[in-house]
This record gives sequence, C-alpha cells and structure tokens, in this order.
Amino acid sequence: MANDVLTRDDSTISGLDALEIASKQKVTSRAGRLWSGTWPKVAAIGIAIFIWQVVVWTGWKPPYSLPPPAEVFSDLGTYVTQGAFWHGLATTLRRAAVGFAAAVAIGLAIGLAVARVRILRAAIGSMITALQTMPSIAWFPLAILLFQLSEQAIFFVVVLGAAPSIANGVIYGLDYIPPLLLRAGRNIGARGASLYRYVIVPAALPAIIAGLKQGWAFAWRSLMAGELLVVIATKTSIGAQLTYARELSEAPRLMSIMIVILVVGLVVDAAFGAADRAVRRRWGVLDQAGA
Amino acid sequence: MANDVLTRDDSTISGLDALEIASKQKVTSRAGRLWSGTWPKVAAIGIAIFIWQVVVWTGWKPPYSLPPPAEVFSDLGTYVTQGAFWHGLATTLRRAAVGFAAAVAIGLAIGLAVARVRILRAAIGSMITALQTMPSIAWFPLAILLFQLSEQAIFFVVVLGAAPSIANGVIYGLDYIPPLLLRAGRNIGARGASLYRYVIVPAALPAIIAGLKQGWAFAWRSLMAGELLVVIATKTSIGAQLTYARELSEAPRLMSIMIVILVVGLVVDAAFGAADRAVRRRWGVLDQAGA
Amino acid sequence: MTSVALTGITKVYGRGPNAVLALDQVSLDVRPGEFVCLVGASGCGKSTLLNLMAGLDRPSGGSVAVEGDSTPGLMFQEPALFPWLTVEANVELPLKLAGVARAERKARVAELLGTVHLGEFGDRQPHELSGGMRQRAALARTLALDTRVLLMDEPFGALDAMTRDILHDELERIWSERQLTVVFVTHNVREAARLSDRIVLLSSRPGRVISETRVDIPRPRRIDSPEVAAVAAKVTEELRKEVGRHGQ
Amino acid sequence: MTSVALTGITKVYGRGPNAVLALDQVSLDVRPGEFVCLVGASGCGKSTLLNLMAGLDRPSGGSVAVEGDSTPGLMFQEPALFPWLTVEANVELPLKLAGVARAERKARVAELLGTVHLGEFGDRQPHELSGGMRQRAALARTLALDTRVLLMDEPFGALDAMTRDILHDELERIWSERQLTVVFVTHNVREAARLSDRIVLLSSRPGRVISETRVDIPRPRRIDSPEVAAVAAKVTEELRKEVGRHGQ
Amino acid sequence: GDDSSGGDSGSSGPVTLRLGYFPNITHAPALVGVEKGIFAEKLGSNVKLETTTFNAGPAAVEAIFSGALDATYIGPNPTVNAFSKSKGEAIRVISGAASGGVALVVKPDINSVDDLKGKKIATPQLGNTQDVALRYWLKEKGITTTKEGGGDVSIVPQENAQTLETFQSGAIQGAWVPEPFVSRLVNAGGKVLVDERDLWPDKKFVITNLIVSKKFLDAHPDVVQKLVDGQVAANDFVNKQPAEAQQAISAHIGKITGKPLDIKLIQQAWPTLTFTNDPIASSLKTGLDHAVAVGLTQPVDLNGLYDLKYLNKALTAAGEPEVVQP
Ligand SMILES: Nc1ncnc2c1ncn2[C@@H]1O[C@H](COP(=O)(O)OP(=O)(O)OP(=O)(O)O)[C@@H](O)[C@H]1O
Ligand SMILES: Nc1ncnc2c1ncn2[C@@H]1O[C@H](COP(=O)(O)OP(=O)(O)OP(=O)(O)O)[C@@H](O)[C@H]1O
Ligand SMILES: [Mg+2]
Ligand SMILES: [Mg+2]
Repeated sequence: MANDVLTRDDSTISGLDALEIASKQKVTSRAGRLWSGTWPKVAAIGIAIFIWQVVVWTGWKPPYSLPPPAEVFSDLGTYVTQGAFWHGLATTLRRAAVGFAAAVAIGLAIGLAVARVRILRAAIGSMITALQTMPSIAWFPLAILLFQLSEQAIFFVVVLGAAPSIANGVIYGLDYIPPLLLRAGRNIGARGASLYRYVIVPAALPAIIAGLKQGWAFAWRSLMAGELLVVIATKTSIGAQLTYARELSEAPRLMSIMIVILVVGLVVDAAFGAADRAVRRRWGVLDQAGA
Repeated sequence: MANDVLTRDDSTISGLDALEIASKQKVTSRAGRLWSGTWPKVAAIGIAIFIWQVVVWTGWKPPYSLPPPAEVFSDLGTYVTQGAFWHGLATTLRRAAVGFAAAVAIGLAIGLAVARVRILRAAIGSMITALQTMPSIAWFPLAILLFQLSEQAIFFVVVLGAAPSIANGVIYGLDYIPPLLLRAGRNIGARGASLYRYVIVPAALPAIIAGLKQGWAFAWRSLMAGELLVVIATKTSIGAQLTYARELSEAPRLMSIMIVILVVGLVVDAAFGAADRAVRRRWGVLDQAGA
Repeated sequence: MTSVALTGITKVYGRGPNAVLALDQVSLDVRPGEFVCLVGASGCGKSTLLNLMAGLDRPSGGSVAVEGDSTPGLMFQEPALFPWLTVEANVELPLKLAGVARAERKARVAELLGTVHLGEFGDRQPHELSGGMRQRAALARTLALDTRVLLMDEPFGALDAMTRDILHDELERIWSERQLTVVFVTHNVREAARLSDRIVLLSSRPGRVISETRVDIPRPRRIDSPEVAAVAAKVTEELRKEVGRHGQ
Repeated sequence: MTSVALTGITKVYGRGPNAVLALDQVSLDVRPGEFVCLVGASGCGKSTLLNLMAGLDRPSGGSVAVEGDSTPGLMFQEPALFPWLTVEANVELPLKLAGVARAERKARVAELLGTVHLGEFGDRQPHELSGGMRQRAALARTLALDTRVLLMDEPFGALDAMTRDILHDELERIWSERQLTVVFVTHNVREAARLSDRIVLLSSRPGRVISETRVDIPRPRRIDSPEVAAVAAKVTEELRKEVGRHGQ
Repeated sequence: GDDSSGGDSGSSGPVTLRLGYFPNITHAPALVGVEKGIFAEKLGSNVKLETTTFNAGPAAVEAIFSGALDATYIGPNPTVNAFSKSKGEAIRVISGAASGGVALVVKPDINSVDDLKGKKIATPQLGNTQDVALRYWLKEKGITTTKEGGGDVSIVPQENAQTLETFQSGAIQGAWVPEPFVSRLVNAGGKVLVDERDLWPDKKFVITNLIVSKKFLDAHPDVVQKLVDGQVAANDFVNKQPAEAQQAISAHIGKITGKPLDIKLIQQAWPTLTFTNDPIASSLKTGLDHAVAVGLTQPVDLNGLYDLKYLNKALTAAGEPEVVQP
C-alpha cells in the first residue's frame, strides 16, 4: 500500500489547476513580472503581423486592396509625425473624455435609480436595452435639431450611445448584491444616501467597472460616427480622418488609424484593468487564474 | 417609557426600505401583477409622446424637421402594412439571430479561455476591449476582402462588434466567481471540462447574461451599419431602410424605423429579462428592489 | 414595560404548496436590560425571529414593537462583513454612520478589535481571516453600534472554548455597562445558561415558544459551574423531548 | 502505512512585511481508517491544513502525501453550496461527476438527505435554508463523495446538541462502514473525544502540533459519558495552557 | 467564392457579372436598366447578372478592389481614387451615364456672390467634386476659403443627408450638392444661386460614370461589350420614355429603401440632369486641375483611365455619334 501513496508535487497538479495555483507561489522580481506580462502580448502581435505578411506574400489580393505591413507601418510613421494627427487625436480624446464623463454621470444616476425604484424599473427599465440598440446615425437628426452643428451634438450622440450601457451595468451589479450585505448595511445604520454610498455602490463596484468598460466602447464607437456630424475643419478628428481615409480608398492610412484606435483602446483597457485588479485584490478574488 | 415604544408597521418603514420590503408581501393576482408591470410603461410612453406633441405645438421647429406624432404614427401604419417592411424585418432579424449566435459562440469560447488561461489573458486579454472600440466601418474593407459581398461579410462585422463585448462579460463573470465555490467544485471532482460545465459557467451565468445583453446591443448596432455592405434590391433590410430614410431626409419614416428598432429592442430585452429573473430567483437575489 | 414585544407573530416563506410556516403565533416580551437566550432545533425559526425584530423582514401576521426609535443591532449568523473594507473599516462603518468624530472612531475601533482579540488584524481584508476571526470581526462591528437592543445569532459558534469564555465575560461586561437588552441565539445550552436571565425554547416547524426557563444563578457565573450545568441539563432535557416528539 | 502524511509543512500567506506564517513545520501522519480530530484556537491554521491536505493549496514548504490517487473529500468551514442548484442537485453533483447512474444517484441522494434530516427540503434552493440546514446539506454533499479520506472543517458547528448527537452516530457508522480515514476540525473538545481515535492540538501563530492525545475509549461512546468528559477535560486543560501562554 | 467570375472561365460557359449602383437619381440608367430588364436582355442567357447597391462610393471601390464586384456605376471622385490608389491597375471607365444635376442652393436672402461672405456653405465631403467646384468657383470670384473652414466663406463638409437638416435649422446658409438634394433644399425654402452646368463648356460635366474592374475587362471583353450595350440601351430608354423611366426609378428605389422615391421629386430634378453615354473625360480632368489649383490634391496621372472602344462600338451600332477616347 505504500506504493499507493501519492506525493503531491508540481507534476501531479496539472492543467488549469496548475495554472491556478502557480501564480500564488511564484515570487518573481518586478522586472520578471513585467516581462511575463509583456512577452505574450508581443508574441501575439508578432504572430498577427507575421500572418498578415504571409497572406500578402501569397499575392492573394492586390497590394492596393491589402497593403503589406511594411507599407502600413511606414504610413503610420508619417501619420504620427503630422500635426494633423496630434490635433485630431487631442480633439477626439477630449471629446471622448467629456462625452464619456457625461455618459458616466447620467448612466450611473439612471442605473442606480432604475435598479432600486420599482416603478421606474417597470416604466423605463426595459427601455434601456432598447435605447442601447439604437444606432448612432438614428440620433443624428435629433442631435442637429437640438444642438445645431456644435460639439454638443457630438456629446449628445456619445451620451445616448454610452449611458444605457453603463446604466445596464449598474442595474446588473445592483441586482446581484448579496441580500445579506444589504441587510447588514441597513442594520448598521446605512439608509437612503448612505446606504448607496457605503454599501450599494461599493458592493456593485466590480459590475459598475465592467459596465463602464462596455460603456467606453459604446462611447468611442458613437464618437467615431458622431465626429462626422460636425466636421469643423479647424478641428480635425480621428473619426473624420477614419472616414476620409476610407472615402479616399487609402488602405494604408485606414489601417494606420485602426492601429491608433487599437492603441487608444489598449491604453484605456489598461486603466480599467488596473482598477479592476485593485478591486479584485481587495475582494480576494484575484489570481484565481490569469493575472 | 411606554410611549417610547415604537410599533413597526407600514407607516414607519419608509422610502427605499418600504420599496424593498413591499414586494415580498404583496400577494397579487396574475392579472394584477401584469397590470402593475404594464401601466408604468404605458404611462412613460404616454408622457414621452405628450411632450413630443407639445414641442410640436410650440412650433419650435418646422414640421418637416420635427414631424408631429400623428404624422409619424400614420407613416408607421403605412410602413408596417407594406411587404417591404416585413421582408426587411425578416431579413434583418434572421441576420441578427445568425450573427448573434455566432458572436455568442465565439465570445463565450474566447471569454472562457482568456479568463482561465494565464498566458492567453496576458497575450490578448487587453486586446478584447480595444477590438470592442473599433467602429464597424473600419472593418468594412476587411469584411469585403474576406467575404466579398456576401451575407458572411455582414456576419463578420456583427461578430467583430459583438463577440468582444460578450467575451468581456464572460471574463468579468469568471473573475468574480467566489473562490470558495471553485474550490468546492474541484474538491467534489469537477475538473477540466466538467469544472466549466458544472461550476464555472453556472457561477458566472448572471454576468454572462449581462454580457450577452450588451453583446446584443453591439450586434444590432453593427448589423444596422453592416447591412449597408450588401444591399441587394430584392433583399431589403431594416438597416438599409434606416440609412436611406436618413439620406433621403424622410423624417417621419426615420422615426417609424426608430420605433420599430425600439420595439425589437424591447422584445429582446424582455427575453433577457426573463432569463435574468429566473436566475435571480434561483439565487435568491430577486426582489431586492424592483421586479 | 417591554423592550421588545412580539405579539402573535406568524411568518410564512413562499407561496402556494411550497410555503413554509416558519413561525406560528410567537409571542414574546423582553424587558429592558434583560438577557434572553433563544434555543431550538436547527431550522426552527430563530434567525427568522431575529430578522423580524430587527425590522429587516415583515411578519406575515402579528406585530413587532421595539423600545425607542432606534432599530436593534443584529449580528447575523454569517459574518456578513463587507469584502471591500478592511476589518478596521468594517468595524468603523457603524460609527461613521452614527456620526462619531474621526479621532474617537479610531479609538473605539482599536478598543473593539482589542476586545475580540483582533488587534493585529485591523488592516486585513475579511477574506484573509479565518472563520472564527471573521465571526469576531462581525461581533466587533455589532458592538460598535450604539443601540439599546442587541440581537445576536450564534455569535460564538465558530470559536474555540477558551476564546468563547473570554468573550462571554466581555459580552456580559458590555451588557451590564451599557444596560443593553440582548436576545441571543445559541445551540450551546450551557452558553445560554451561562449568559442569560431567561432561556426561551422554540419548537420546530412551525416555530412556537414551548417553554421558558428563568435562570436565577447570581452573576458572575462560570460556564463549568454546577448551577449552570444544572440549568443546562434541564433545558437540554426539554429540548430533547421536543426534538424527539418531532421525530427530527 | 499512512493515509495522509504531512512532513514539515510550512505555509506563509502574503508577502513582505504583511506575511503571515500560518503553519510552521507541521508533521502529521494519519493511519488508514483513523479518525483524527484537530483542535486549536481560532485562527491557528486548522482550515489551512485541511486545504493543503485536499490539494486545494500548495504548502510554502514541506510535502503532503495522500493515500491512493483520489483527492480527499473536504467539507469546508462554510457550507459552500452552489446557489444555482437545489439542495438535491447539490448533493447529486459529486455522484454525477463520479459517473454514478441516474437511478442509483436518486436513491443515494434521498438516503443522504434522510441521513442529515433534510428529506423534505431537497427541492429547495440553498438560500431558503437556515444556517444549520445549509451545513447539513453540505455534509450530505461531502458524504456523497466516494473517497477514502474525509476532511471535515467544523461540520457540526451550527447545529443544536440533539441533531449533532444524531449526526455523530451517523458519521461514526459511515466511517466504520466505509473504513474511512477522517480528519475532523472542531472547537468542541467533547465532540473530539466522542468521535476520534486521536486528538491533535495545534498552537497558534505559527501553527504547530503541540500535543497528541490518544482516545482509547471503546466504541460506541456517548458524548456525556464520564470517560469522554475526562479526555475532554484533559485536552481542554492543554488548550487553556496553550492559549494562556499565547496571551490570546 | 473568390473571383467567382473573374478569371479562367473564358468566354465559354455561363459568366456572372456583378454590377453595382446607388439608389440615387443620378444613377438613373442603372436603375432603369435593372428594373426594366434591359441589362438582362443585352447580356443574354449566357451571362448571369448579379446586382448590388451601395449608399456611398468607398464600399463600391473596396468591392472592386477585393474582386467582389466586376462593374459599378459611380461618381467621378471615387473613380479617380480607385484609379490612382491602384496605380492605374484596378479599373477602367467604360462609359458615362449622367451629367449635371449639381447646384449651389442658398437661403433666399442671398442674391449674389458677395452675399455669401461670412456665411457657412456645405459640401458633401472635403475634396470631392462639389467641394472642389465650390472652392474653385469662389476662388475665381476672388473670395478666399481655407481647407479648415476659414476665409471669407466658411465651407463645412458634411453628409448630404445632414445638409437638409442643417439647412433647415439655419446652421448653414447654403450647399453645393447634387440631386436630389438640390430639389430637396429648394423645397425646404432654398433657391438655386448657381447651376453648375453653367460653369462648364456645353453645360456638361460628369456626375456618374460606369467603371469595370480591369481583371474582368481582360477576362471577359465580350461581357463588357454587352454591358455597355445595355448601358446605351438604358440611356436610350431614359431619354426616350422619361415618364416610364421615372416610374421605374421610383419603384426600384422603393424596393431597396423600403419607400418609393416621391415621383414629384424625380420630376423636379429631371431637367437638371442629362443622361449621356459620354463620360465627359475632359470635365474629370478639369475638375482634378481645379482640385490641384485650390490645393486639395496632388496632380494625378489619369492616362489609361478610359477605355471607350466598347462604348463607341455600341454607339455605332445604335447609330449614335462616337465619343472621343481621351
Ligand atoms: N487567504 C489568506 N490570506 C492571508 N492570510 C490568511 C488567508 N487564509 C488564512 N489566513 C491566515 O492564516 C491563519 C490561519 O487561518 P485558518 O483559516 O487556517 O485558521 P483556523 O484554524 O481554521 O481558524 P478558525 O478556527 O477560526 O476557522 C490566520 O491567521 C489567517 O489570518
Ligand atoms: N428565504 C427563505 N425562503 C424560504 N424559506 C426560508 C427562508 N429563510 C428561512 N426559511 C425557512 O424557515 C425555517 C426557519 O429558518 P431559520 O433560518 O429561521 O432557522 P434557524 O432557527 O435560524 O435555524 P438554524 O439554527 O439552522 O440557523 C426553515 O425551515 C427554513 O427552511
Ligand atoms: Mg439560524
Ligand atoms: Mg477554520
């Protein structure tokens, strides 16, 4: 029976379990951790570019249809050294920030109200998803009607795009707060506003962050469309440049702008990711699997 | 001190607390419950239409710019009795269903993999949000390149729009599974696929449903744009009709289509709502506040 | 003069054929300053009763009246700590909500954590604590409440005997200092005899009050004293009869 | 011949200045078929030790060896029921995962729920149960596991004395029928003396084995028998010394 | 399938011709040709016609580039883009389709060029034909404009769909746009200040022409000939039976957009358009020169863009005068 005894060591904990446990044990240096977080990204990007290059080499499509990586990166190089790019990026980012901030305020308010007030939920709860599905261009006429050709028209479209998504995130988060925590909160004296402040919002925070992330995606996409609403030529923008690149059939430029959009997305995701990891560490649900 | 005694009855539990407790006690008939769920919606819609009508009466904008409700509803009446509408709706709904189904399959697979496999997460985790922010039109050239002018091109755009959102929902859901439940699952013999099937997926189901809802909104919006990719005269679609109503500045028709989109959104939301309520009832988190 | 008065309380969970009659016509008066222990078989409705007293749920029938206009503090059967707050912040929150000044708050929190022997763990998150430590943190949070009535649902269930004995003394001290009214649920009949003025025995499904035992042993008491053992034996006997009758 | 062998186990939680040394050089051999109880102050590392034995966590140092190639079944300190499954389905899941046929599964589940007196509550969701009922459901789920080694973390902590006594008998019966090896954590020293072959006492921070007590009382035992009381008194004394030494 | 009709099938066996066009009045020959079955008839039973519509040029160009489309009706701007971006490889213009139909519509209180100073005028897109026309015209009148919307007259590029809204709401005071937006703006209280035809020799300039992918042209010259035959026949129909053509246009647009285009609007726009098979190559070249002049683009070599031998063959067969191959 002694042979029957199993010594649990590294080799016997395999697969996902190993992945799960591994992280807790490895004590790595700061640089080591940075590297282990970076190389898979670099590898993934490298593989993607390699496949792209191979497809180009096969001559599957003419280069004016599918430009080779080298051409795109050289265009990207030109693009990001132009003033137009930086001005456009600045304009777009500013609009994104302002529009998203407004959407967050409105989305949070609506979400918190709808989730907790029965009559509001019955009245407009189901409207939120419906509004979320409304494409941005449907709002353009209304935006112009209300705000003429001003930046507000853009914000209007962005807010209508993002706020429902954020509100839905908040509602979801509030719906799944463990009842015990709500009861505990009320019992220790949190009522009304303080219940929101000290219990409801922190308890729903993970879901709210997830909702904000989805909301950001909606906001950004709405902005890309909405920036065509008001092409104030003094203010070039990424959204306008994207559309023009397409209208002028500038495939390399279009792809350069896509890369820029991806990079912006990555940066924003990193911010959300940091917030999320901070919350998960606190809640003790970090490192169940990946970083 | 007898005066000091407080009898807790309905009048003393006020505000949100009352709202929270109320639902648990009210034993209403089926019809009564249906009515209490319906009248706030009807009232909300009524108020919205009334405000619209009042704005029209003030003559703030000319009627060709802001058509009165009566005109829109009469156009809606014409619209929904046309074959073009029903064919368009059928085409669009079919595309939405197929595209969304594909997006769900891909989004779930990616989400489950990325959330639990450390190296995948490091490699492409942050790419997901970045992809989500990519506007649909940026994908059009690639869609045409890969799928020519076929329905697949539309599905491609829909999937690229919706799958990242669904994957993000899944990742969020998995990240917040209480570690205790995972451990319990593994201890009772769930490993690998069965851990997913019996523990991970059900535990993350609420978040997955929320992610699917967000994904639906992305899918639908992408579809509205993507339907312009392939417009065959014999196959009209809601997306094409929406764009052309706008391009031809047919304000009443545009609003009719918006109403149709809202109705579709409401129906879909009702389906998600039912699923969500079923889960919440099981988990014992229903009726913390509104229905 | 009552601190908590339950009159003909009935509580039904669910509807239709699945409905559970958790409490049936329970009446109970607790005098101000009284220490009452509730005992009864698992699932007999003790937690339900505390929830009703705390106003967190509404009875299906009957009425609950509580002294003063403050709600009773309730220590739940599970720790119910807020996972997003450190232990310290969890204990501090009731004080913050009551408007206690910052400096005083810090002092009170330190004192309370000391009382439950968690002084070194103030900066930890709840998930970093052991089961018993969480229960003690929850106790500290409940004790931070400035209420006249304290409801406690098996507060020492996850603690070793030594720690529990120490906390019995602490609880008794606080009870008499603050002149609290305490309703205390426990499965440990000795604990009930050690702490309470009166032991109320509930039957199960439906929950009813089936006997009340005055505990007149002079304080301070010791849990291993023969008097406590005698009372415990008597209550145990009754409990055994009740459980036996029920075929539990 | 050992069923569970711990050799020089060390467990550190966290890093840097906040690190907690939960277990320090714990060695413990459990014979096949042995019933071992772990006692120790709250927070001394008992749950940590069970987690390590169950392979749910990895020691910072030392090694864990378990008989056979099955992992031990672990009943957690919290019920850890799956909220999306009914009580029945919770108990059925381990059987399903072990590939037991449907009809047999149903029969086993009914039997197990009967054992823990939850026969009528099979179709309920966990949130509809009382604390003690949840604990019993978790017990049934653990007993549904077909493992040679059973680890139990305060399985009867939330139960009244009567129910617990009945479950002591049931556990003892199952243990001897299935020839299980059991490692059982409890705060109730009498319970330990009632059930175990050996009582292992842990010190706290860091957790170390400080004494082992053989319990040679012939079975069947009764929890209120003088022999059990004598063993309990001895262990309590040791525990008291340890806690006192620690200034806990 | 990739290039399903492009390459190897030669002239034998059934060939699929994938034709694109816009549901727009300036694409009248295409709409009528498809609706009335003129193309189908001319292409014969050996050629399968597949039609797709686009709402804007870029997708059509992308489709041609990727081999998803063989031929399309399209405006002059995307034509130039497609030719220059592919370094002359991707496309050829094989016929014209329509001319005219562009005007500067302004608020009624604007009566002269000078009144435009300080006003906002919309164009469909920065650097497109109308945008260039407006800028060049203003430049000739001595009025300054800048790419950024500054200068004496502020030019705001925006989608045509939006122009109507902004014109009505007063955010812009005029727009240089193609039909049917000219008519729509007029109906919304605007007046035509400049009819672009008046700025061109013979009052003719290209607004729509027919392009074909070079690959398809090389593989199936016979099919291209039939397509051009169809185009000539369609234009013939449009010009000879305007009432029936208008009806067909309205109905066909209705099929695509879900709502038939108001026949009155078609009738209103009709006189401003000329449906000619001549691609008016000179106007395209001149337009490009103007674009260079106002600093919106670099010179582009358009050599080889036109391949009009099929058109001239068709015209000869139809007994009409040939056009000049530039
Ligand atoms: N995840 C964790 N992170 C950090 N510290 C932890 C963690 N889990 C346990 N600890 C610490 O390890 C020590 C032992 O905890 P453990 O849960 O094993 O105690 P225990 O003996 O089971 O106590 P109890 O009887 O109260 O359940 C405690 O000091 C606790 O604070
Ligand atoms: N939310 C609920 N829904 C349905 N039934 C419930 C609910 N909460 C409690 N019950 C039922 O009410 C009865 C009493 O439960 P309660 O929690 O009050 O018992 P308890 O006396 O506290 O038991 P324990 O000692 O096990 O904690 C039980 O039969 C339980 O199943
Ligand atoms: Mg209870
Ligand atoms: Mg423990």
